Amino acid sequence: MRYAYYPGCSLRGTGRAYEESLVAVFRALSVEIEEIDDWNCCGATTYMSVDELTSYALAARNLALAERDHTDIIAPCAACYLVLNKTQHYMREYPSIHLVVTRALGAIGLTYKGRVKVRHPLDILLNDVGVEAIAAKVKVPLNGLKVAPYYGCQIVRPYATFDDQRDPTSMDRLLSACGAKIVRYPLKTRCCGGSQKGTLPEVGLDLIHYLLMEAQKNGAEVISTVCPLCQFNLESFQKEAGDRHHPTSIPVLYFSQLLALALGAAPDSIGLQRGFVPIEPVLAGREITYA
Amino acid sequence: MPDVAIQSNPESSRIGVYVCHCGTNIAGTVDVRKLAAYAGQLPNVVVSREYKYMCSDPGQALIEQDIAEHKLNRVVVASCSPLLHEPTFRRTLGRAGLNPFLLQMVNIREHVSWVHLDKQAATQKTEDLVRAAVRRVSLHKPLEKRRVSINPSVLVVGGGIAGIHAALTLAEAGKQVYLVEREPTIGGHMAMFDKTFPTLDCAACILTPKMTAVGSHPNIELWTYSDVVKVDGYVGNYKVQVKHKPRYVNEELCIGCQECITACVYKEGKTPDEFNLGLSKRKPIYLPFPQAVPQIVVIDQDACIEFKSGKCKKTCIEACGERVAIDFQQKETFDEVEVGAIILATGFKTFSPDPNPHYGYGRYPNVYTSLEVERLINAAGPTGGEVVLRDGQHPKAVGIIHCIGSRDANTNRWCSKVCCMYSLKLAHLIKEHTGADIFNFYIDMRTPGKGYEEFYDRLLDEGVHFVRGRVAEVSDWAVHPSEEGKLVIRAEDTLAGFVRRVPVDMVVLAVGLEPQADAQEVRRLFNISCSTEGWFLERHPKLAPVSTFTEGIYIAGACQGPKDIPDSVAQAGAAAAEALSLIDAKFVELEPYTASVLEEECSGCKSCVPLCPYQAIAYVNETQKAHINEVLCKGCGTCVAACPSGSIRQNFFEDEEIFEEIEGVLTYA
Amino acid sequence: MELKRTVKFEADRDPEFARWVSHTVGGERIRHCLQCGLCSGKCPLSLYMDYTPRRLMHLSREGFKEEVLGSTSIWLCTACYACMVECPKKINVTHLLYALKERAIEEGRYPRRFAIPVMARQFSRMVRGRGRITESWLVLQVFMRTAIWRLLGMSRLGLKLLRAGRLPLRRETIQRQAEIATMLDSVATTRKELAL
Amino acid sequence: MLSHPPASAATPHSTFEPRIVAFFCNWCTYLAADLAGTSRMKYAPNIRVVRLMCSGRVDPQFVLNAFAHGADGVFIGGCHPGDCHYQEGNYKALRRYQLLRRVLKEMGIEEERFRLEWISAAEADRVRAAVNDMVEKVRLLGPLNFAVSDQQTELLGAEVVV
Repeated sequence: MRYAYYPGCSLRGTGRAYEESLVAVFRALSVEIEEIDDWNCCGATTYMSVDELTSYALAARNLALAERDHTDIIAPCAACYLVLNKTQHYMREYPSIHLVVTRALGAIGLTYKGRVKVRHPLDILLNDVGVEAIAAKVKVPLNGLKVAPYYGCQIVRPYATFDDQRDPTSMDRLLSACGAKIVRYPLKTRCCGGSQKGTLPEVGLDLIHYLLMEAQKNGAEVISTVCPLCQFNLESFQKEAGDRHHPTSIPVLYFSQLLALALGAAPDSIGLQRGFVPIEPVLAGREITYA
Repeated sequence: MPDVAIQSNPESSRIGVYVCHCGTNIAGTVDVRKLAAYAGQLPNVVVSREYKYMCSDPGQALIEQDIAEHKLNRVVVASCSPLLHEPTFRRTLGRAGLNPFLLQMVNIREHVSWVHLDKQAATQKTEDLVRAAVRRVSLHKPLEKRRVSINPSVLVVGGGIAGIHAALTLAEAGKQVYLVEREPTIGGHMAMFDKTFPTLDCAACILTPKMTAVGSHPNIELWTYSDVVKVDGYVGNYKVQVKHKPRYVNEELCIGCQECITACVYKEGKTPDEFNLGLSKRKPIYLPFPQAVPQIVVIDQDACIEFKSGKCKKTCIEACGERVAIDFQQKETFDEVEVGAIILATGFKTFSPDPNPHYGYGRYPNVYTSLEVERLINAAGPTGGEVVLRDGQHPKAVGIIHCIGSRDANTNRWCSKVCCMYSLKLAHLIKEHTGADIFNFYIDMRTPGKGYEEFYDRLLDEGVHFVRGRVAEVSDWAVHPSEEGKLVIRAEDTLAGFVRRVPVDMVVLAVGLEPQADAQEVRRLFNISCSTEGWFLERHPKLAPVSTFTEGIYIAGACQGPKDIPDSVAQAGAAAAEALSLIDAKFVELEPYTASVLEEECSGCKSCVPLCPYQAIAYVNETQKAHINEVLCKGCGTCVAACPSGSIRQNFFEDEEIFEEIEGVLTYA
Repeated sequence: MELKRTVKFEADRDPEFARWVSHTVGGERIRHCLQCGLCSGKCPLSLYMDYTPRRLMHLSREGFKEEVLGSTSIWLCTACYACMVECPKKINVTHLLYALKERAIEEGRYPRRFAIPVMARQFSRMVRGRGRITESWLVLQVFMRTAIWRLLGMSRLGLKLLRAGRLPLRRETIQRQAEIATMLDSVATTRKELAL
Repeated sequence: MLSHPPASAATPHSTFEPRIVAFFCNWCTYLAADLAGTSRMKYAPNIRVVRLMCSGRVDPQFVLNAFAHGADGVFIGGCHPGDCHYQEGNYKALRRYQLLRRVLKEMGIEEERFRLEWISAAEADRVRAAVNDMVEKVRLLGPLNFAVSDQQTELLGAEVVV
């Protein structure tokens, strides 16, 4: 199993822990990843509102670079996953977009034939590695740690094919295999507000609060996310949202951090120390000892 | 109406070409004058005309007059699809003393003017098609239709209200009717309803007398718990095989006393009751509902201990005593009947709301389908007509969500037609039973029908809430203290222009209507078509709404599309009338498109024999040639195409005729 | 109480805008809209919008350009796609909102110092220049251009992030920077050629 | 600003108008073509339909004859497998189609010029789509210019007997 790895900008910044823990998980499960040579920003959804055509060309440069090695792309960031997939879809659906992108790539000596699959780590772990293989490698079971699985928007909508759009369960299955207890979380695909916390703070805080409150009400000790922006929003503004509504204190981890922990990684190596809501009390309470 | 060409011709064919404008339907896209002029100079064409409506009386008279005047012996009509007016113009030829098969139709409406925009290209196409028809028609030979007698009995499939009504209508007219129903009782969906809209008369009160009449009518052979398994033959002479599933109770001996049910070793029912949609339990031996017709119990093989272990005390047999109606050894049996016509009234199924988030069916116990609520309201239902939630509480607020599985590209695109009205009915009945606040969430209120809008008006007056908006979500996620412990319906109130959250105790999903799960198998069995959605396809949506493309097979009720009770009954009556008009004609004419063997050329290779699905081809030992039985031949032409020596021919589709047509469309004049 | 005239004249409509909407990427099926409001019900942000997504759909197809491009709704969309995947007419609502945002920016139709378009522009500039985004710099630039006072409020979070190693200040850059500019030029040329 | 022109505008325009002969069965595809008409769907005017009772009636010689007389493409439309009005005529058509396709290939006739589609009475849109698709494909191939005598087509047709 070998894949082209597309970290995206956030995993080099606020989402560092996501990258650190993913690398640990892949290493433990012998999944080979190789960073795409000289990848560029996917354009994200923000770019699209300024100049949609250009954003497809930017995204396609990454696809073309990966296609040279004939490998599927792993895109952990939800926004990157969506934009890269959307570019694929639009190139297929709209001849005019296909033409613009092909020419732009041609100008820098690249071609793209549409052979690359853009995949999310959840998809790789579930379908290529398999739940049983992961369960077999668990060294530190999560001992019934109560987790609210939060998928957010752009992993499941609109292009994901590896999970149910309305009721995704891939993360539930992976974490259950590591001994976690998945709590009911009806808001699992509801939006966290995305970048609105930065641009319209009041609106963002409301959305964040709903998500935190519901997790707490359902007895979650930890929220598990798959997106750097969700993680950042739910964690960094927890206090602010609590001041405004009702206080909560729930650590927000990447699903890969929980997986890495179960697979025996050292907490410092997977960015647990980078969180703002202390995780230790929860882990200690569950008698999860680090390997 | 200028005469375009009158010329004499040396050949024996004297052809008249008639181009129809069909108002502007054809003339709007095709240059009909140019076409007629073009046809006029084709070889053997004696007269060529264009006219506003060729199928009208004056149009037909024109053809008749020309046939007499110009001694025409062939006619080409360029108009609409032959499936629409070929019979009309054949009759025209017949009246003028020409054999009707000396006609060739050219479809320049459905296949040209309605589907093309470029006038020049469309006209060019019609010229090609007319040229081909002129060449083809020269080779046409006079043919005679075959007359066969008609069996006067009728098969009705499906014992819902449509099937019941059709069967009774035919039986009253003195015809022998076989009514086949797969469930142990007739009655269908209507038997499950409490009241019917908009008059609110009790469904059972109006249905059960008809059910009883079916059960006791001397002209109706009622076969419940039975399936049609094979259909052979053709219009007027269908052979139908019916399988009777074993109900393990002798239908002749059972008197419906139900003592066996009381005596069953199961003190309480354990199996979900189908009739009550699982809202109550029944025993392994049961009567579907008190007014079932026939009044004969049935044993559920999957639930009965005797079938599972063979070690039951068989208290049922004891209770039945000397009537000995219970028979664990019963096997399936078959009946074969001959009928002249068949009416399909196989009904619909309700949309099953999938259990994931959206509306919470299957996840939240107090989310019901509309059909379940019909049973809850029904006095003979699982709660004796008391509208209570699963925990026994009475709801104080109820949300009825319209268009579940209707008007939605993610499920079914069509409007199910009946849901608005039955939702109004349920709103009225729930309010009457509980006094609860009722919220209807709808997209558009559709109440076309006699007395329907008035009923809507009455509901508005009764204080039922109407929120225009498709519901986004039903959840137990509480944001406001008033929502705690409730089901919250979230929808945009599109008339107010903002999103509302409405907490309720009970949610009713107004599920839409779908084709039966096995509609495709049924249509194959009877050799009819389905629309893309899976509803049985009528011959013409307006002019032949209960006929199918297979002669002698009619459709009635919701198997043809969503329909309420009045429409289903009306259709059933229409289907019965169509069937009557067919069988009372005593005989039917069949198209003469049969195949035959040119014995002098047949090499006797037998390769055609296994090709015929109707066993119409036999190898005759004496002559060492193949022979086709024209009575059995249905005229598909497969053997004609397959004969290595070219010694099989087909009436009206002779090789030469088709070659002329092919070359005709391709050869630019 | 202030009274406002709400009647609309045909002259208020822009049929050209309506035509553009139904031909733009995402707007293909907009004429099929049932006005059922499922999009609004699904939208987590509709409760803050002046026009709910459903109303935007109708205003767009009717060509009420002023109302659409002047609406706060198009800026509130977080692209969560909840509306789009459930639309009973399969209208690509989210995609269409992108097109509307793009049009509004192009026509300069947004409030001064409004953070969302500013952020979008800064973002695209950074990608053009360096090929990647450095979050610290992006945030800095956005606040400089919109609400500089809020930088103060954010400084505590910034410090926390810095301390956790989550806000590197080194600016990320790709190696073959020139390629980005070449691609952008090519897109611009093709766009002109095809009149897209 | 991004809007997209219709796909056809992007394809190079050609003055060549292919001539396509179609054999439609009376019960499914012919009805579907009628429905396309009553639904006012629009498709390319390059097709000339010959009505037969069943796709099983399509003699290989009909196809060869059409090519020999200047058709640039031949289209056979029948009922879906299992739906044949005559139970299994369409299966016969399929077998013949497969054999004939090979013969045609050997003769240098491109695969896109000979097409078999199952189109039920309800699938008007498939008629529209399939006709348009075939016309575009054949247009790209250019004229066929396949000249053989009637006698030759008869001999070739005899190779494909099922």
